[in-house]
Amino acid sequence: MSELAFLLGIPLLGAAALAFRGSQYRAPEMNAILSGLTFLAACALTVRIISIGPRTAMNELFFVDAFNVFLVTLTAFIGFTTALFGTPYMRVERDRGKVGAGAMRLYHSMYQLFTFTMLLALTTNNMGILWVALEGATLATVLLVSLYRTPASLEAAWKYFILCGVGIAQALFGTILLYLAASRAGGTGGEALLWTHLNAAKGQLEPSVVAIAFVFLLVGYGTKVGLAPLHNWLPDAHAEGPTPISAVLSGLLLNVALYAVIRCKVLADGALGTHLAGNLMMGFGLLTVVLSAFFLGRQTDIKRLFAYSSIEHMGFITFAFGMGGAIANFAGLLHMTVHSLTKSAIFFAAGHAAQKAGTQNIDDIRGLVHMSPAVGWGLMIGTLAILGLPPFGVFAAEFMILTTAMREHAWATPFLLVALAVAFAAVFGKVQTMVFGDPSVRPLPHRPAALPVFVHLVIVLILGLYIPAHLAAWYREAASMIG
Amino acid sequence: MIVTAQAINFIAALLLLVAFAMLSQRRIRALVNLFAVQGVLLTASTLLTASGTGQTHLYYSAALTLILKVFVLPLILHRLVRRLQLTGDVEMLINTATTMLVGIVLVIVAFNLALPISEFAGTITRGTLGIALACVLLAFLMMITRRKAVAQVIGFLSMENGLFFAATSITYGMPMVVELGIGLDVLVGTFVFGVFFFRIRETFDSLDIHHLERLRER
Amino acid sequence: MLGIVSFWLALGVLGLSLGRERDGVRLLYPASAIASGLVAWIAGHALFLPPASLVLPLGLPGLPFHLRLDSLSAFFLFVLGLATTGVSLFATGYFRTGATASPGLTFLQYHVFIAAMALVMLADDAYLFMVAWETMAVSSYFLVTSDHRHEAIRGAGFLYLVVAHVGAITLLLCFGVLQGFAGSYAFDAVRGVAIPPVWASVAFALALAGFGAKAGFLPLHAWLPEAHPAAPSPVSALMSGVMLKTAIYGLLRVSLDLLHTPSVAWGVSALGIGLVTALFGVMFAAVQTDMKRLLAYSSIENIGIVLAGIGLAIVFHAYGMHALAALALLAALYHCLNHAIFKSLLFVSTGAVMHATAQRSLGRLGGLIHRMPWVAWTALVGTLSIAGLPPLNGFVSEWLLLQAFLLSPELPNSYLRMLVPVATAALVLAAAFAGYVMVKFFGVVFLGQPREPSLQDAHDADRWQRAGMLFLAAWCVVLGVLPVFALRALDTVTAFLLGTGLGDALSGDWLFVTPATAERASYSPMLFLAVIVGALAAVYLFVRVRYRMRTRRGAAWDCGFPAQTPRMQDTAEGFGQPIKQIFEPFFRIERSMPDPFDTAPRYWSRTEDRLWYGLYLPVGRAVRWLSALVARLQHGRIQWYLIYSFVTLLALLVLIRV
Amino acid sequence: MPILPFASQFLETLLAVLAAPLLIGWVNQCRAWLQNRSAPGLLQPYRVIRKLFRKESVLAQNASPLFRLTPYVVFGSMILAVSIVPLVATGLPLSPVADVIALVGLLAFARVFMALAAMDVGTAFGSLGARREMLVAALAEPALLMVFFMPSLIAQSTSLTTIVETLAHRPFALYPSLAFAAVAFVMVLLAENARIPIDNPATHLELTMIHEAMILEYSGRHLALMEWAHALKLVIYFTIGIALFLPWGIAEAGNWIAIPLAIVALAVKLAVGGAALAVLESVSVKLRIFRAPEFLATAFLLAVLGMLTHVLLGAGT
Repeated sequence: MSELAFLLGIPLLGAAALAFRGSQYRAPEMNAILSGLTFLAACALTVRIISIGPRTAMNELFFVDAFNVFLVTLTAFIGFTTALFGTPYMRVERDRGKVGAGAMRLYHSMYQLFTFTMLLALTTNNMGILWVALEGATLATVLLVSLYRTPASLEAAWKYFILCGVGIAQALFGTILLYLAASRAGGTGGEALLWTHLNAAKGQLEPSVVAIAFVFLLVGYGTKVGLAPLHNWLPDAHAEGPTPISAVLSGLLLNVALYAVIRCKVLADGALGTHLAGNLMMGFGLLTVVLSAFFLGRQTDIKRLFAYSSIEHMGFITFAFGMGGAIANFAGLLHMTVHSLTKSAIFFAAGHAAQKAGTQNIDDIRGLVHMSPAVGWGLMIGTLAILGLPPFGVFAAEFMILTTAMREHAWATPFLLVALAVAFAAVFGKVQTMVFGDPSVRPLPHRPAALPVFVHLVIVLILGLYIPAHLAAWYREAASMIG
Repeated sequence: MIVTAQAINFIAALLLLVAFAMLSQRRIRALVNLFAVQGVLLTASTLLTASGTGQTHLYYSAALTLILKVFVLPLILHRLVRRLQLTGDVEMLINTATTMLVGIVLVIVAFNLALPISEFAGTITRGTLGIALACVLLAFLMMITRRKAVAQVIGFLSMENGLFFAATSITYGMPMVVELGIGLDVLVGTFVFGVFFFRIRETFDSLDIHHLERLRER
Repeated sequence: MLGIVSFWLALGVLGLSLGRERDGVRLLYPASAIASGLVAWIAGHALFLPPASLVLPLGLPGLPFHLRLDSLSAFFLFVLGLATTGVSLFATGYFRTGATASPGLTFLQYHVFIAAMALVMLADDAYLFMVAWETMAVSSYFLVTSDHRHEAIRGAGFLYLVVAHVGAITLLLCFGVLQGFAGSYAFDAVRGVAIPPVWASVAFALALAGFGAKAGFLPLHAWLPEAHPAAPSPVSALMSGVMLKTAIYGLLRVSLDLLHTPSVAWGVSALGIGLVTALFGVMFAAVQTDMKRLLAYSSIENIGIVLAGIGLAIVFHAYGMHALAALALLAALYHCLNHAIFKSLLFVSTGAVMHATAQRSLGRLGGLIHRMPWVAWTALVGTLSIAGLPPLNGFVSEWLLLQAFLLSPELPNSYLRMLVPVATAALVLAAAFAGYVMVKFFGVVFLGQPREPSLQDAHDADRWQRAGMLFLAAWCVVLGVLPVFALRALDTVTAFLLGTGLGDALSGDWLFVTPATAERASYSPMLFLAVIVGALAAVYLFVRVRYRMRTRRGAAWDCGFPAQTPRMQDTAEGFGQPIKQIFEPFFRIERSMPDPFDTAPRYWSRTEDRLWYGLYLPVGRAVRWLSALVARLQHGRIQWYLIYSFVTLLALLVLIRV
Repeated sequence: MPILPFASQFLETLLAVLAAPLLIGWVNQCRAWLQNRSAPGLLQPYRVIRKLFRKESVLAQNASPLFRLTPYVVFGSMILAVSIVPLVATGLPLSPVADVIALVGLLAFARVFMALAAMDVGTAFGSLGARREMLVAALAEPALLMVFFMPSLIAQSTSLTTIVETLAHRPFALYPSLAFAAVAFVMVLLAENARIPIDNPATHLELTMIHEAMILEYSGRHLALMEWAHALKLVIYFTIGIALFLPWGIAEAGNWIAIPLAIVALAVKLAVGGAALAVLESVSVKLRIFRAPEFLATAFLLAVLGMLTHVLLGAGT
């Protein structure tokens, strides 16, 4: 499948190219164009997969089905829009002397590399490579988090690195155990770690081993998903890095890590035949949602605030997949989509807001609507959307998740609802003061990129009111795969 | 066959010993050396397993280990230590005795965790899984107890070693492509660490990570 | 119907596209007023038609949007249409000079708001209902904060949206309970199943709380007196006049349509809450010094009365006394309609006053009847109606409700029978105090001498504003004088909800309202008005003919007291002071008294709501305390973070071993 | 359409309107006797009213049309009220127009207009009077309604005709609840008609007056109408009381022979009632304005108690 080659090749080569030319004035556009091409490749791949169904490629090294192809498209799309947003954003940063030429090179090439690792993690068929790719994603972003070289950013990057490194190491142990189970179940050598084979043979895998393996994998990848109490790196990393990176971290990395967890869950369910994996995920999800909701109230940094909100939503989605079943999985996938879109849109708006105010401190950002209505309304509407107010897609997803929970795990719903209410009060109170009131912000040298923000929000709005039939079918297929 | 198994078990025991040594070791240079020793032991055990079982790809991974974990990484670390003049002790958060006690507890936990798995595994080296797991946990503990960035990194790397050892011991190593990938990641990771040391150093003029406790909820 | 909703939305977008230049946008309001009139017209007809439903290919997969137009929703749509017609007409004149935000944006929000309210009433499945419900909340929030440079207004908007959201979450839970038995979110499915009493009661309690948060039942009322005054007056009018009714609509929909197995306990609780709310509202209205806050509190009172009526209806219904249930429900519904109209009228008149004087505080108004007669006389009509005086519409609904109460001794349960006198007493007390409040409102704003020199050059409302106010005032009179026709229409709703309406009791002479029989009670506002007017005219003519009407203008007598100044008039505080004194324990009063030797004595007193300090602030504190607790987890030490992960791992491993 | 009922309705109303000042005169007469001074004579109120009608009326500078309209509105609604109450005969054409609740509403209607007119001129005393009047009313009105509800519970109806016929033309029965009602009613009557102990009709003592403070700005014909309406109000309250508590002698609907008798009965009752009022006023003292709420609250509670007893003792059947 040539699309796959393009999909993975473009960002890889782009990374190499930008590593040399990345400091030129036109580099941001180049970056955006590359991402755009990647997105086109992703679309082509999607079309192909929808037409011909799940496929493996390059002697089973890659495997694409409805589940990951939809994440591939989403990833490529957000990668593209984020690059668009990054164009004016990084220019401003550069004009303000916050980053130098080297940093720009690093930023652009790492951006492409990060995209590459994401796509690799999504498309690979080998659980080992999946691990490698996720570790690679950490490595690609860790230097970007500390791009500004401020003490805070260094600290954030360090924590990000160590915690995710340790987590991922546990995941590796899990992978090894998985390999053990698989090889005992008759898989020979290299093929034993191939998802397709594992999935085929999941019935014969030794339950006790798989159980332990799943624990390691869950804790490992869960660290990257940001499940409490393994989430501690996340707010720091999101808050201190440049905003485009925060956007892709929140919008993509978490999704991909969750994708890994879900793949593992499928195997675990198959092997154990119990609901253990699901229960663990539900437990993590619930704890995450409740804790993060209470964290939200104390934030003073705009990006940190939304980082916590990402944690909360990841908890929600994890809970949904933990419950399992057609509707819950459907809702989980939908929630992944809308959360990525909305949250990245919010980060775009928040990034420009912070640039305008010259600070990320919430108390110093005031009256955005007066200075630039686009950013102000973008932030406001995005916030309302992410807080789960209709008619946005997030509400649709949360509606389905909550109602499924009411039907199947009624005990959990009060916690979720209280958390939702607390989160709403916390986030909205802060955003309102930033958007409204007397302006304290100054105009930017470059026009803010309002387009990506509103494109995302419009998509989310549409998804809240109407889910196109083929998209729904697509989700359903993926949901049925997750089981 | 039996001989190799015994030899491997012996090496495994040595590994555990080294792990404890690292846990208690206060001097950075010595820590790096111990890490190198760990690498040597790993290589040896991998070679033994390879010869004992005829798993040819294990030779490659043994070579990989030798290059990466015995020469490259220790060299990088040594150069870093020299460049950053990281002499002197690494003070710990908890005193050595306590750390040791906790370590022993961890070993016990690791063993009875590994028991069912190693029963299930069919390899000749399965008995060593417990030790591998113990190494991982001990490295984890080391990362927790140390306050110098370098020490944490070494802990991280030795955790990698433990994992590697586990892989060889229960499944005769991972598929080659995965091994390569892991190796690459570890290598890059170390470089990145290096970069970090310099940045941290130039920002805080010390590698003591208690400088890195600013970002918190108030 | 749907067409008009979409027309509104389209209109809103058009308005936004017209954007800044005001006049372009302004001329769109009459168009939307016409649309509202159409809504009222269609809904008025739909009252008598069988339910019509429609499924749109939108919404969630497996749960498309269901719409349904039955007589209940038709009635509330009628209310919506009627009120919005007048208010939109008024808005044409108001937003020309009033709006602070971009008029296009306001226009859009205004119409999204209206359309959302219409959709709430049309929705026939939980998802669409929630979508419309929250859209309504959000759009009204934006309208409330359209003048968001004031800290206070932002705070009000925030409080409003938070309470609304909490209410919405409660509603979600309620619908969750319902569908737990029906298996589907479509209301039709819920209607179909019989829900076990316990869960039905749970659902009802949740609905009461959820809708109460929107309607302002105690103790969920705190946002109302903050948010309503903050909004531009036409919006306050819609919020008070219509939005609160959507909550009533929802309550009726859930309790009598979906749950169709009401129990006495529901009715009693609703009755109790309603009466307490009514008394609370009127008491606080009496001590307000801001005219819009005063009206907001009076809205709380009226909603309380409506709820009491619904409660009584449920009690009767549960005992199978259908005629009485119908009577009580009829009274409640009619009061909804009336309140929608006269409260809109009063709010828009305050809007006109604020336009002319830029004053909201009662302490700075007065004597406006000379400067703005149109506003004053139309407002007088509204004042008399809301004070529940015959022959206007407010009286009719209260009369019906009292009739229902007087018939309640036929209740089988003796405890309830003993409850009834007390309830009646509370109701009449609330009604009487409403009179007090309204005299204060009208007297202080429009009568007496202007308290500020600036009021001398206040200008009267313009054409459009007059048109809107006249429209509403006219409806006050029509609904007051010819109630029988309205009641016959409403009877279809009661028939729909309870199975039996009043039927033949209303089919008698159109002159007389006879809820049961002519012997029992009858009231003929038409003749009532006729006789008063006739007597009035007769006396006037007699005096005119018999004695030459010699009249002289002179200084006010006032017991020969010299040197009259406007500051000697009773202030709003003064007018409310007796109430403060009588009901002191209910208020939280802060006073600062000047000491006797003070050369420039100053006196101020602030009256606040005990519930705010007793309920809302503690909740906030509890949340803050919890989050402080949680925040300890994130203390910045990487070692600790590692320990978390370590412990989690071990714990899980142990967990799966056992 | 039978002319007789309408004729009798008209005559009855006219009679009441014309006789109203007489009652005031009679009460003052009695008071004078009790204070053993010589009274100005029964017809004094008529003379006053005639004098006032003759005089020109002085309007304050900023009196609005509302101010001039009010006397007519008040007088008109009093006429309606008096024609609703069955004085001598029940079942008259206008009686179904309004039941007791509407009657209370009607009185409230008049009162609100008076209060507004009092505030209109914008003098210190005017608004003071309006405030006090509304306060008194806000407490007295519920009490009055509750008083009405007891007979209407007994009669299962709120229409005065039905009540009177039930109470009067039925084998005599003692209703304990009516005792409460009667007491409460008397208290309300005192309050509503600006009588001691709530108000003192005889003085213009600034700080205590309520009703007088409201009509302070009126003069000439307007004042005349106000005074007359006030007298009518007293008549109305008396006749209501009579209809509720001593309805015997009121002619049944269509029983024209009984009417002359009924008129005599009414005259007697009014005379006795007026005397009783005078006695009451003479023996009791004026309350401070902030005692008034307590006084009325007592009346209100009595009425509620009455209703409770009615319910408890099983609807005195």
